Amino acid sequence: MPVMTLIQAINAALSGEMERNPAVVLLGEDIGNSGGVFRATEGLWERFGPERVMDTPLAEAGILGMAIGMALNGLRPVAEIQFADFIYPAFDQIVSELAKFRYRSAGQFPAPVVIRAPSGGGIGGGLYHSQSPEAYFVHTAGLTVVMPSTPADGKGLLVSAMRSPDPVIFLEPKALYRTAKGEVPEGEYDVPLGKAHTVREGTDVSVISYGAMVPVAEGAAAEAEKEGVSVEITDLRTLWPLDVEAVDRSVQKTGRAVVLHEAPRTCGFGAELATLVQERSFLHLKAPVARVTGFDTPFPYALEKIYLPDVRRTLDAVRGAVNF
Amino acid sequence: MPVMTLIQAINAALSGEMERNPAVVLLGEDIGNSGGVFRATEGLWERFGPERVMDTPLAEAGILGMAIGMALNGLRPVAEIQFADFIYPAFDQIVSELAKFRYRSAGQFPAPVVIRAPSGGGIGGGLYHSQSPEAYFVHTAGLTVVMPSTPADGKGLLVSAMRSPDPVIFLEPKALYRTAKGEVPEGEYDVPLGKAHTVREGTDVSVISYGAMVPVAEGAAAEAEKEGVSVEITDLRTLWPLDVEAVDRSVQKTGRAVVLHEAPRTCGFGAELATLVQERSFLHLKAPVARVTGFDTPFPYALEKIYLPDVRRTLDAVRGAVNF
Amino acid sequence: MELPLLVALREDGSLDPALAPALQNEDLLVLFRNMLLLRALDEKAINLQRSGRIGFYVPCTGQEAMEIGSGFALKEGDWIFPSYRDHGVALLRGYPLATLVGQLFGNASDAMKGRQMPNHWCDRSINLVSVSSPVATQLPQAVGAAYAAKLRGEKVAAIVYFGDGGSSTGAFHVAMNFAGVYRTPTVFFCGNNQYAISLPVSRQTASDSIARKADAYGFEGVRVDGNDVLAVTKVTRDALARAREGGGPTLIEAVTYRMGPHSTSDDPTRYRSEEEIAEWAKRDPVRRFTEYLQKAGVVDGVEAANRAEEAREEVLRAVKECEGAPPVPPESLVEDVYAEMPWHLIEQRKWLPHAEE
Amino acid sequence: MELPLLVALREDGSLDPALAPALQNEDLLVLFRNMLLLRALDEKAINLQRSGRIGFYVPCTGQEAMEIGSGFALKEGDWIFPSYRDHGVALLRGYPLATLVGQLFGNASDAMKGRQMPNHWCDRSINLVSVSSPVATQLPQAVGAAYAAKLRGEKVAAIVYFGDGGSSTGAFHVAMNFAGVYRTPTVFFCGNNQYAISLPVSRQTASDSIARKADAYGFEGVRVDGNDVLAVTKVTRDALARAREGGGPTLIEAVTYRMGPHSTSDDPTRYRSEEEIAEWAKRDPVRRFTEYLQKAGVVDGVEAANRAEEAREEVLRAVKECEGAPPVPPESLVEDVYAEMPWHLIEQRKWLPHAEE
Ligand SMILES: Cc1ncc(C[n+]2csc(CCOP(=O)(O)OP(=O)(O)O)c2C)c(N)n1
Ligand SMILES: Cc1ncc(C[n+]2csc(CCOP(=O)(O)OP(=O)(O)O)c2C)c(N)n1
Ligand SMILES: [Mg+2]
Ligand SMILES: [Mg+2]
Repeated sequence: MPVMTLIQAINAALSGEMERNPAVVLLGEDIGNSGGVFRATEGLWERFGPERVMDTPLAEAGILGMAIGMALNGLRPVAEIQFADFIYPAFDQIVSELAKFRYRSAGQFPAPVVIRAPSGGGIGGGLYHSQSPEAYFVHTAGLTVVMPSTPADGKGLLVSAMRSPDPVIFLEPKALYRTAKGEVPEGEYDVPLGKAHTVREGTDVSVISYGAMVPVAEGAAAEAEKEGVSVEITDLRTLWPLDVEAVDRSVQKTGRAVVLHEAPRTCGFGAELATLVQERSFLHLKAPVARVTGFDTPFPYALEKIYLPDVRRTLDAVRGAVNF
Repeated sequence: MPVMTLIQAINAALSGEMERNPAVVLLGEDIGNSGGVFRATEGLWERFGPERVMDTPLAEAGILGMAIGMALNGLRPVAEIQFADFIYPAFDQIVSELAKFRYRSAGQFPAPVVIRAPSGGGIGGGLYHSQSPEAYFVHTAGLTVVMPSTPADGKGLLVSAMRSPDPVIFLEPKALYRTAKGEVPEGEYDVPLGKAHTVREGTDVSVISYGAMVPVAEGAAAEAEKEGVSVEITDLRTLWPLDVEAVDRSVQKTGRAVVLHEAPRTCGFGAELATLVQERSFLHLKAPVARVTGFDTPFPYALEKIYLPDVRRTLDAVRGAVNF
Repeated sequence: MELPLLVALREDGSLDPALAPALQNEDLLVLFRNMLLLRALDEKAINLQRSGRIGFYVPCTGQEAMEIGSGFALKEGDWIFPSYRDHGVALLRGYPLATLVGQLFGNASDAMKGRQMPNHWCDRSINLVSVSSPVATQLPQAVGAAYAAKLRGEKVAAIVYFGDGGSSTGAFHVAMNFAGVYRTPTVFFCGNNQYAISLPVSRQTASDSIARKADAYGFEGVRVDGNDVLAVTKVTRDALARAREGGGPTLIEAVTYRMGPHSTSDDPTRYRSEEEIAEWAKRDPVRRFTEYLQKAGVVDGVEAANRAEEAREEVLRAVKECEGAPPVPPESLVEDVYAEMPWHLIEQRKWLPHAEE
Repeated sequence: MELPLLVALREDGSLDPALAPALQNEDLLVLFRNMLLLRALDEKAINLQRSGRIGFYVPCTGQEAMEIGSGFALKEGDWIFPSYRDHGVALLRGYPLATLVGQLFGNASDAMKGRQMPNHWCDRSINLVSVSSPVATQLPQAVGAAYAAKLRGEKVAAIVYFGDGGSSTGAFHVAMNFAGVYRTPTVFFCGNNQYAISLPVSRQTASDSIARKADAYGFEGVRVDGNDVLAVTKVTRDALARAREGGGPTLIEAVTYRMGPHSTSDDPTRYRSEEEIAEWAKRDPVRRFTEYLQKAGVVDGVEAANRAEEAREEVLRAVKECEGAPPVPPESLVEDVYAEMPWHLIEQRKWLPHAEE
């Protein structure tokens, strides 16, 4: 199996599916002859032409509105939002339209659009090139929200997203684009939506995470091991609809849970995870579910490293759970 | 003290503050000579003129963008969004701009805008005249989110919002506009932001709620009482920043908590409340924190009554907590 | 320079041959029948709402000509993105009256399972896309649907309806701009009925017309008398034909008047005068077309009256058919959120009242 | 009919008297000084980024004339809503160079506490509003600020800067429309530098100019040579004066060229040709103005070179002043979210690294 970076795996998923399915079209800002600001679409414009790899004017509401119309009329559009931070001009199209089309038409008009958006911090992007907006979308009924943490999952989950009958918000941890490297199966390869992955087995504390925080969890688990604490890590992969069984299983085994994400804490996805855990596994819990998250502030430029959850803070939470 | 409906109290707050503070201007769709679709601004156009009570073109992004610019330049704009469901075209202005202005300018440019939006179901409004979007705003650092449940609070909290140095999302439970009636202090009257109200004292279960669900909580408490269960009800009034002490105090007294809101469940504000409770009061809890919420679906037209939490479902949750 | 207003049916009852579409008598009668049906439906539905039998209604009285004329110009395969006020085009395209009425009741006779408020129709089989309440969201979608057709080499167009108020939204701008850039076969059909709820169009925009706005996007805008079913038919046909042949988008502004309230929740006396209403009543599109048909000898007075009566009866029959239907089953609340029901909705099904038994 | 391009500084070096603003030599030298400073700052900042001393930078090389000319037209009290590429107007309005450079370093010398990426300046004392990265969000805000001034009867205007790409956003449309309806004293200043990152303006819109778009909103649009500091000064002065006097908004399209990359993260060779770059290099606004000043006898060649050198030294001094400043203190992470720190941020302060000790 070839070794790829996450961004290469994304590119491979797109090109493979475009090859197989003529209904797949890509649209977004600078995705054409420039190949995308992160180069996710490198080479695709040359290969599939400007009608299927569309450089759009600067208007996310136009991109999403157009993508919805394409999906209604039989295409499988994959819209790139240059940074997840710039998804808000399209929020109305996503929340009012995309998420509700199937429901309001009683199933007559599904709108299977995939929205790819580089998400999260770690590249010195400050307020507007670092945000993690997943909670907005998890809260919106009708959407599937996905975030890979490895190149293989990047390819496999994106292929599944492009085949899903439902709209998918596909958040890509931009911090891992070039730092995550790994083997990626060649050819047609998919990873099912809605299935979490146990990254590491353990018996004392369950860390539940996704995206760029999975490596942080792994760092903390390695440290904890030195202190004799065995950490189990679940990489959710699909945030919603959640693989709730995987969460139940892990927490009911360890009796302790730490949820870890970089998005702001309050009303973040961690709140949902913590609530589900205490609702479903109350009698198993030996300690409150702990959250390790970004701060409830805009995302800062100079203090980025302090803003982002790190091994120190994760380890603190793990210790806190064990010593409660 | 005169008895007013909630909508009259809102009107009184607006007119009183416009009288006292010439910097207050209102803007929104149909708020001028027609007095607003719910008549919140009835009579104000005649009294304060079209320059301070501005009928706007149909563009929520324009309303909010303009309001922000006004606030930067010394006015105290109060923007009406005709239905909270139509706030999404302005989401970028709210989330990217309004919430972050103070932070990104290191305090140089605060933007104290008040956004009034009729929220929630109960009027047969279907998908797009019934939504409860508070979780999106609670998740957005920098915003204050308020929701009154009584006429007196409607007046007092709105006056405080118009004096707050920070932007306030002021959600009005439209189901209560004309059904909530009560005494409202005359003249200058404010209710501080960030302070919850204990609607009813009790010893067995704490119900934490806000807006149009407060009367539902009261109905359930009355039923529970017949079964010998004593329910304490906290009306949050300000959702965020939360009066966390009030929540702690109540839950640590009763040892059981039910959070009740009509917004969709997943990643709703109830998730944050439940998480905070288990984080802060774990050892007091005799049962998992229960959530009674709207469904994770778009808001339906015909089945509205089933969608909305009611006494039956609230009582079930109360019983569940007691019998856990 | 103001854009001219295109009129086929002149005030004196004569036709401008340059602007009259080539229509047979039988076509004229189709237009007539549908306009009458639309008028009858509005009357009945408002009564149903006033008497509490349906919850809400949005009439299009006064706008029948633009609805029926533009609908008539469409061909099978074309895509329709209506707003809440465009049941006319649905009717014309053959959407069954009973299905339309069933949606008003939101009961088991509603093909959309009672999910939306009245006036939010759709029908996959005729490419009539699901209406949503947020104003103008459908505009960029119509660009995408048109693009998809073009990409596959189909000779079909997409028409999208919206109001004068809708032209102020960001969605209008991005849709017009994308359509111009990609030259999609999209016809933007603005029913300028002079008001967005209470706001007159003069305070909606400082532009002297909506049609002029097309300039900003590199394609043509035309202003047509929206109360003239023949001119509307012609102008829309031309625009659709151009679109299907690769000539790109057009913006049509149909200048008309909402004779009734914005919706059954609205009280228009708060914001407009009796005189203004009376002035526009003279241009009532249904009367105007009836008079033309009589003058042209297509129908006589008795026949016209009979046909109006038939329309009312047809509406009554549809109401009878739908009103007694049972309520929507509670289970449907959690269906169609996703293609397959996920675990959390299966769990939430337990909250339904029947689930207790 | 294409809108004419207004030029004061003709190709042969002569002036069109109708389009040249009334300026004294000392004014010309202010323009010159600031253009040189801007050019020098861009050069230095790009080097700082390439050598890893700052994290990012957005140059405006090639656009100095539109920056400095429009900035010069402003008066005290006017409001400025810049984009990330408009440090020129900040400089011209007297924003201290060292404060500007401090922001690039994001350390304790940054008046904005290192909160934002480089190029996101602001200064309350000169009504220079905080830049944000999302394109065009500032446009409706400039309408609101202008409205506030008008409501209080102040004779000030608001100018708002954006690019050709920005004209495609919904924010552009709603801002232009509101400004037209309320006739606010707003000047919309579009720096059409031919590209939005990689997208050429010909694929940004099918309109033949950006200026034309003003028509759709009932006010005037003008196209000016954005590489001609004198024409820009004149056109902007006129628009601002009209605005202050109650004449309403204007859209100015300054036709220019971004000679460098979009930002230090961009590689423009991927999307544009050497020939094109060479073509525009001939119209380099700094060289063009330098040549004019020499021809007009305002400076001679030696003096011009000296002034350019002084500008570079001034930049170096500012860099020296700022680079060594200590990092932003961790506590500042949780400040300024609200006017007063709420309980949850007080709690989150405990997560800061120093808090452990
Ligand atoms: C985004 C949005 N904002 C506000 C509303 C509330 N609203 C419903 S219809 C309407 C006026 C629409 O006017 P226009 O576009 O002219 O269409 P008309 O109703 O006249 O056909 C308004 C403000 C809405 N539905 N959507
Ligand atoms: C809403 C939004 N979408 C996308 C981006 C990413 N982006 C940053 S600058 C830019 C191009 C802007 O082009 P233009 O408006 O012409 O201004 P210029 O950079 O040429 O001065 C893009 C797409 C953004 N900042 N904001
Ligand atoms: Mg209208
Ligand atoms: Mg540009």
